[in-house]
Amino acid sequence: MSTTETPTYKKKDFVSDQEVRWCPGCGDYAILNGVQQAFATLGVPKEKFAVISGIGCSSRFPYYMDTYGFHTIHGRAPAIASGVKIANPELDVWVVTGDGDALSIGGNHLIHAMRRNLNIKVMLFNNRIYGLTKGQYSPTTVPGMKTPSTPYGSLDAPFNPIAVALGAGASFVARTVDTQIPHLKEILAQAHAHKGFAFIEILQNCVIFNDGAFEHIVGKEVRDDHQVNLRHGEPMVYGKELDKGLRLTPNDIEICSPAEASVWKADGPTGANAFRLCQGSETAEVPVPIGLFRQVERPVLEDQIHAQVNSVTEKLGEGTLEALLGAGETWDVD
Amino acid sequence: MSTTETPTYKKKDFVSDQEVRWCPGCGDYAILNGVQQAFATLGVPKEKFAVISGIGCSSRFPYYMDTYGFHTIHGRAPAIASGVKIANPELDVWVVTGDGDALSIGGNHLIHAMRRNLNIKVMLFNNRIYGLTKGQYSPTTVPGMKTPSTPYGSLDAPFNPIAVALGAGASFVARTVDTQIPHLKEILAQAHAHKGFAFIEILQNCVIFNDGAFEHIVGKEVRDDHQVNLRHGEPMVYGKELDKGLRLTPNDIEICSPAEASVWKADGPTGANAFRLCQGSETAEVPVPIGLFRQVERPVLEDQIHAQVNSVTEKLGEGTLEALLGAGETWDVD
Amino acid sequence: MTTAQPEVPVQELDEVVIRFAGDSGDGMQLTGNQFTNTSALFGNDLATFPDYPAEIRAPVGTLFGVSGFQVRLSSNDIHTPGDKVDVLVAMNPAALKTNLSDLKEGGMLLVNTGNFGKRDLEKAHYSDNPLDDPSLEQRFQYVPLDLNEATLKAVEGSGLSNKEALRCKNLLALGLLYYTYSRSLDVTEKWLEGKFGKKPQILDANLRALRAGAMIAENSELFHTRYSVPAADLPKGTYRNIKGNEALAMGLVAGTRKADLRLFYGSYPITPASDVLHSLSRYKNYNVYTFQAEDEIAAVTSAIGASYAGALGMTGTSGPGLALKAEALGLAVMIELPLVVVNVQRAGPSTGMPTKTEQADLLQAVFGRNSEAPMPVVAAASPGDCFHAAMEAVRIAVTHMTPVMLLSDGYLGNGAEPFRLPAVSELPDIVCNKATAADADGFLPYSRNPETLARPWAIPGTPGLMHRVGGLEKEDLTGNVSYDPENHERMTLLRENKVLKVAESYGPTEVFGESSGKLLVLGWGSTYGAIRGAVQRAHSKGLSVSQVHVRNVWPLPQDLGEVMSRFDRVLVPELNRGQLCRLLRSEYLIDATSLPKVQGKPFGSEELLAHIEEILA
Amino acid sequence: MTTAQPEVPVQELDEVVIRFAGDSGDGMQLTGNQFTNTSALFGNDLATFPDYPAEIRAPVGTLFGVSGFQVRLSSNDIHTPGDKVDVLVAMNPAALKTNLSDLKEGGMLLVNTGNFGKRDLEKAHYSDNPLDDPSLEQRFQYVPLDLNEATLKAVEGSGLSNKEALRCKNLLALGLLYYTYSRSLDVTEKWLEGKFGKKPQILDANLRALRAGAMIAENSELFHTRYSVPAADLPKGTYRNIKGNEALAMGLVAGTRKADLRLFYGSYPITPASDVLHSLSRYKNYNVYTFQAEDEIAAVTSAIGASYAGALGMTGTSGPGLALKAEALGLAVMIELPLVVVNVQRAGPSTGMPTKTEQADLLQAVFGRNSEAPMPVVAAASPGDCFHAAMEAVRIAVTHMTPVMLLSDGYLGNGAEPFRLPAVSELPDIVCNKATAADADGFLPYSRNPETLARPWAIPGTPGLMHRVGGLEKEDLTGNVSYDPENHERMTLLRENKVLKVAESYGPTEVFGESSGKLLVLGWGSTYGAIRGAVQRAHSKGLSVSQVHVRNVWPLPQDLGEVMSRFDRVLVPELNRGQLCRLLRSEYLIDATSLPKVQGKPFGSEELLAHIEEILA
Ligand SMILES: Cc1ncc(C[n+]2csc(CCOP(=O)(O)OP(=O)(O)O)c2C)c(N)n1
Ligand SMILES: Cc1ncc(C[n+]2csc(CCOP(=O)(O)OP(=O)(O)O)c2C)c(N)n1
Ligand code: SF4
Ligand code: SF4
Ligand SMILES: [Mg+2]
Ligand SMILES: [Mg+2]
Repeated sequence: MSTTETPTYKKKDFVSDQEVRWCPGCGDYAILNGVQQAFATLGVPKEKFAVISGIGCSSRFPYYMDTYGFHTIHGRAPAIASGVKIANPELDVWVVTGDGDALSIGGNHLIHAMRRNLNIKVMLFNNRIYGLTKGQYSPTTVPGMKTPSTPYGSLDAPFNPIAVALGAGASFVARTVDTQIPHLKEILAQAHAHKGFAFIEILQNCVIFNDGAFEHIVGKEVRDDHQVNLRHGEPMVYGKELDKGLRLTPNDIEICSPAEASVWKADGPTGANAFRLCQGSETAEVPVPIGLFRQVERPVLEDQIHAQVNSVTEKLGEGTLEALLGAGETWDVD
Repeated sequence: MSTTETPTYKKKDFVSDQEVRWCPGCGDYAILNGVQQAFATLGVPKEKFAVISGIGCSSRFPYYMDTYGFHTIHGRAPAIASGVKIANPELDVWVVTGDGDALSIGGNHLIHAMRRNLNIKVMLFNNRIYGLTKGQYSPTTVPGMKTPSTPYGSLDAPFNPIAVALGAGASFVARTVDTQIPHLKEILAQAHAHKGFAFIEILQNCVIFNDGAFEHIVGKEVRDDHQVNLRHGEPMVYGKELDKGLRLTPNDIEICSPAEASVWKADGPTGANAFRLCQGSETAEVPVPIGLFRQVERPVLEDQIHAQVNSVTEKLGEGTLEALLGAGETWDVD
Repeated sequence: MTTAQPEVPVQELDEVVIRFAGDSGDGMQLTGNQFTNTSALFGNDLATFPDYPAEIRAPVGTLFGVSGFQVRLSSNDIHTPGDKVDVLVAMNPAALKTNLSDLKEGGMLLVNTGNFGKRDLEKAHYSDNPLDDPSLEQRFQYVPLDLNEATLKAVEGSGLSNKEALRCKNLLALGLLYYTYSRSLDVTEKWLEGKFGKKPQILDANLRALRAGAMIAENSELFHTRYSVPAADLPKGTYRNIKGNEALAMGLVAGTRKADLRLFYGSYPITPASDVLHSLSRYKNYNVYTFQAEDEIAAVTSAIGASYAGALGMTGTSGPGLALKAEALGLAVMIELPLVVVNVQRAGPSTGMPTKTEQADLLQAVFGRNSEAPMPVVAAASPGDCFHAAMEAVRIAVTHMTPVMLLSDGYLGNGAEPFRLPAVSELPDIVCNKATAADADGFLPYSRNPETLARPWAIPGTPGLMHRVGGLEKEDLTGNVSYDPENHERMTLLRENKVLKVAESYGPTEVFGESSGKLLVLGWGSTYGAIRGAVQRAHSKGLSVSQVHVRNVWPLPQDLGEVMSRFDRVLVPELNRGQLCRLLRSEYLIDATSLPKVQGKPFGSEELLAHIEEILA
Repeated sequence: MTTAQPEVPVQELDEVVIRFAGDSGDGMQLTGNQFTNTSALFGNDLATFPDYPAEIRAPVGTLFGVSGFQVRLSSNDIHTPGDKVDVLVAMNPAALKTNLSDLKEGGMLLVNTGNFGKRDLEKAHYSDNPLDDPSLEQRFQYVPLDLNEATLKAVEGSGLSNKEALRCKNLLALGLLYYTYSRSLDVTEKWLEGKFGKKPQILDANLRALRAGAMIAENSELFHTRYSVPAADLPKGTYRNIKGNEALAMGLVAGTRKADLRLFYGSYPITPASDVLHSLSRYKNYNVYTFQAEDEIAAVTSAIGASYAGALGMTGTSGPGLALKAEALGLAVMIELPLVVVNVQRAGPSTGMPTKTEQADLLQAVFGRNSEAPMPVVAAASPGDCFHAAMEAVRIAVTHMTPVMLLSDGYLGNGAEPFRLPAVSELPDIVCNKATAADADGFLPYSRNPETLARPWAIPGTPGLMHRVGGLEKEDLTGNVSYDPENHERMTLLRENKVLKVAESYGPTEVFGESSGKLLVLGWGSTYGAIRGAVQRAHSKGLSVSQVHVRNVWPLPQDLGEVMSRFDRVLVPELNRGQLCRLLRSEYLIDATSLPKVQGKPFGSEELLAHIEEILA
């Protein structure tokens, strides 16, 4: 297929020949399905996708995608992806990572990629546990949990991944859910359309070590009342009957009628409202937001890098071996 | 001196016998002076101080303090301090670090120490440059700066250290200035009194590689109008005549009269207002806040760890070698 | 319930090797562990080899999802779980396919025919049903049995769903084997009661399945013989069946208690080292503090911080994690504080084969740091020996004020053996080199104990000893920063000699077999058992072979060169490409022969014996 | 202005070694560099050794704040900056104190007496004024001069403040030496004009000081002789004075251009490697992309990502940073992509002495990764050779699809020498092993080029070649994940053999001197010049000594064993505790003698000669 035509794909075009090796019932299956569906609609020739992961159950993801894939080492996927994107900005670079991979060992690379605003998309499968190493607590585990490394209950306070991303200056911050495929696809499409770094937290169920960790948010019974979907420019309403709303005050969030609900703005100078929303209210039992927390445009690093290289090259002329060897103060001996 | 008496110290009691090796005029001298003064007033026996640093100009700090000191490796001081504090909670643990040490190579350890809320105090000397390695740009350098590694101008967007700290959930976040010693001492005393992790950004002038980086904020001429000192429970007023105020709205910050100024609250459930303030307004030319951005009480990790150990020990009895060797299912061969 | 009277003849065996193989969800590790514990309490010597997939729960029935547990029980002193197996329990086609080649001709093959449906066969990539192969009957003592049906029948009326009921089929298989090998059901019954005490329905079903297995074996005509493996003649003492990782954790705790220190273990989970963290985190009442760090660098540096603050800092990981700790270990060398660094090796390079074993981090342990940063290295030889090796590491770290590397591997860490528990009085004394306020006058943080060259441990909080340490070169005695050329050379030599002096504290090298002869088989680490087995067999064939097994791999024992010189040849089997052999060659200029193996699995004794015979032929 | 006619006699010298020493703020590096450039353009062979404190600007006058620059100019072919110095310029008491012992008896001692006040003496920990010592006059050609006053006078009326004016005193000293060594001021005058063109006041002051220096020398009675060092008889060609780090960067660019690739350099600043990043970041018009990463791990992994994406990924650091990269290098070994890893070594362990040189990362380079992760290692021998070594590293990486370690050190990186620029036609061709869409049919990402065992480079974006790579063990040919034991052994051997095969691409080992004899001095890296100098002197004394200098330190050259066997003894001088010697001993079982030095500074030729003579005595 030539790269100028817009390719038309089906989901199955993104299914690789490798046997999928997650536990039966793992939330990763649903995400894989959603991503394969989403990729088929993005209009990108499939050889342009580079799917890059770290280590963890979630990080086996690239094997199952019929694209270029790189299952790297623990925590380093954002740094590797940065090199990929700078070296070859033509590629559509997606990072798959877990709460341990991204926020424990890989936290620094993640926040630096965020501040640099490279045009890469990071999907963090947050199951609040280390799956692959058999169930130790992670930096997103709810305190008190008994795990193999915390037989008397874990004590560390967890990160709020959305707050971390906002603090690091990510230009696109969103949250979605493994089993809510239409929502997931919508968010992926938005992330893809965003020019710059996109951070997507995906709540993911680990059936083996942390089953039902998000049931109170995503369970079929409760989710209408316990979730609010943030859409830029739309009022924050929720509930099965869309009968409730959220209102922002200078110091807090309040539950109100749909009519009084604040219109959600994902842009704005500071992301302070997203910062408030992602942490909830102390005074009211507000629902957990999913959807788009933040989206702002700011310069994309690899664009700037290439522009600088181009402008220097224009100014100095393309470097040749002759010029390289002849530069500086030289003298002849004969 | 017995550790039960409250010791009375002078600044000179904290001056070590090592020659100070910073460039003449470096902001680090003023900070050293301020810290030595502050330590003399904290009522802590001097052998209880452990001053721990990474690598950088700033990180030579421990050599000049007549306390226990540990000049470790690049970026790892918060992790080393965590081990110190858990192993020996009696110690008064202070970390000295730079913008490169803390936010570049050491970013991950810093944010994890913040979320864990160990009772350690981190002073980040932010000179927006790598001093020790001769002037490369750092993660806080203003874009466009020409440095040895960016001869055509740096491109990376910088971190806002206060925003990073808030995103990571630090329970105490403050900013002070190398040359404003009374303010610095006030902040250090507050940090010391705080039960938990304290993050203090200190704006520091590097005369050699980034001279005057903060002149527009801290310069004698301008500082009254370009700084606002955040004090919990006090209105946000500033100006030489204290004739201006800041007011928080649901989406922004406005300049107002002192009477209309919002009363600053450093606590509250989310830190969203601190998050807004540390980034400023897009619509108004607001001053740069120094002082206390955030202070909340939450459980201190080493307290919890020791409490858990104590409770398990109480329940199971103190482990002896006999018990250790006799545990599990055993059988005798004779 | 006690087992019924035998009606079939009982044949006494010296030993038997049994492998349970099935799907990851089939509970094979549990089954194997139960058989092991029962046999241990019965008095056999034994060794185990669990082998499970990297996936947590691979999809049911796949080839990569097969989980195996091998146990060898013996009435002799044994050291490895055995090469080929006498009994194979195959719970599904995938297990059959991946394990059948290891079954001895004439061995017993117990197959759960209930799982050989079309889908099952497909998942194992079988086009035809392998059970249709008539040669099975001829080659093996073939016992096909529908364990699914038998289990459902046994559990009938328990109120469990079919799915739940089928989960008990491993206990049925276990019951079958208990009967066949003349074992009592007691141990497992007690264990089930402990585990499912609060879920009576499940307890009942499991007990029924277990007993049904024994009944079927007794009543059916499937088994023609019963066997018994008499108790082994083990040295007197109290024993416990223990995995290497557990023994290692116990050794670390014991050593730290002997030194009267607080234990701090900073670690980041990684297969196969995580269990050390898990074990230690249960020892909270032993003055043990565990810290799950954000990564391996924080793990080791927090441990360094803990040692700085007066605890005994420790950290543990596997190969890739060790690589990440390299820079910080240089700091530990420079500041000369005690530190124990556990490396439970696995197959590499890079992520490699995380659940497979290898011994290929030796040179990383000895040389894998910038500049001259010497560090003693101790290696455990067997699961039980992990205890003693850990104590040795603690002893060296504390006595000599130095970081110490403690090498184990996946095979040792997960394998188990009966471990004779030492009496408290047998444990070595460990004395710290702490400075106190009384030393304040003219205190020199880099002065040295003349015997060990250890510097004093001056712990923050001690009045009068305030000083500064760090990663810059230190001035001799004062510890101040120094760029002086001669001082740098002197300090480099001091650090080197301090580590070399550790060798003065070893006992003489023990030779198994004659103290001189044609061939010395020299090993280190987890190859101990396989080599011992091979050398024993070689002895029984009258071959002139001896064994030396090096516990302290760095610095090497002072008498090692002399010991090697008494043999015509030295053979060095290693689960790597010849790393100890390289050290021996460079240290002693001896033409040692490397016998490398890098298959992610241990040597077998037969395999080594063949090499020995070849060399001596 | 041209220098005035000599009235004092001019004496011709073969060579001279000059050291400028002063406070960090005194501009000694600049002064030394100017003297070097002038002499280079004049046609001398030369070598330099800058030596500056770790502090950016240490407080004025302190001992640790002394900055030195040594240059040796010669009319012969020379290789080191010399051991002892003929001329010492001491700008203050601290410089005198720390450098006087290196001045030859009878050498010239130029002292700035204007800086010998009470405070200055105190800061240098002098209780009495050392200039009062009458033996100075006897032992040296002693030239005391108040350069401060002379400078103020020379610059008088320029409108500069005293403080600003005094900054020119280094140029006055330079002018003095230019006159004394019969050098023209032209080069420095031109350079000043370029530098201060936009600040005429400062330019004027500097020019005045420079010229005043020459005048003073001419007119005063301080100097009794002038000297000249005639041009050297260097091989024909175009030359450039170049520092090792610059040459290395240039070599990386040249190699990448020859391979027609994009260059990506991911790095984190660290002394003494930062200059490579700085140099490369100026080559933006050469398809060069530099990325200052957040740490060394991001530096190497971003470079791996770049290679994955089809650029030539490179990373550079010094020892402690290399330690941090170890885990990622294992990944690079596993995925078999080209990568160049620069290590400009410094004195360790840990932070060590960052501004001092050492060669102690060799074993880290060869073995410092988990498991069996072999990687070729190339070492540069001189500042100019950094160019060729860098091209060699690129050649191996690209041709053999492997990470390559390129070793330099602080001495090479900061030192300079005249470098004969190769013609473009002399540069080796470098051919990539790229796969294209045409290879899509049955594409096997882990198939191999039979000659090199390199796998194809299938770059994302290429239609039809979609595949997955990673750090888990790969199945032969397909690159799929595999836990198969035989496959693991096969792949381990393939990786090992691929690296060993690199040795087939080397030329024969060159021996300097007779091809057999009593003693072979075998070195690697930056000891080249010192060894060459020592061997040359030994030859002139008629000793049977030859030199081999190993460029490809891993895998070692195939003929090296044979070459060594032609000598009675092999001596291996190294700036470490015997690391190459250890490799030679283990590879060849040869009783090579180690000559270790760990003082953070290079060998001197005299020092080596003494050892050679001792051995041959
Ligand atoms: C350097 C290194 N340290 C540790 C590990 C072990 N390890 C593998 S995955 C993992 C954590 C996985 O957790 P997460 O990222 O949440 O992924 P999940 O399995 O839950 O999807 C760890 C600790 C490793 N592979 N490499
Ligand atoms: C592992 C490692 N990488 C790099 C370095 C080199 N290095 C030393 S300090 C430093 C940055 C210093 O910047 P900062 O923390 O801002 O401190 P400052 O000197 O500005 O006070 C770097 C890159 C090192 N010492 N160790
Ligand atoms: S362990 Fe958890 S996260 Fe991993 S595959 Fe299984 S269910 Fe999924
Ligand atoms: S380089 Fe800058 S930060 Fe470092 S000591 Fe000098 S002035 Fe201070
Ligand atoms: Mg997870
Ligand atoms: Mg800085």
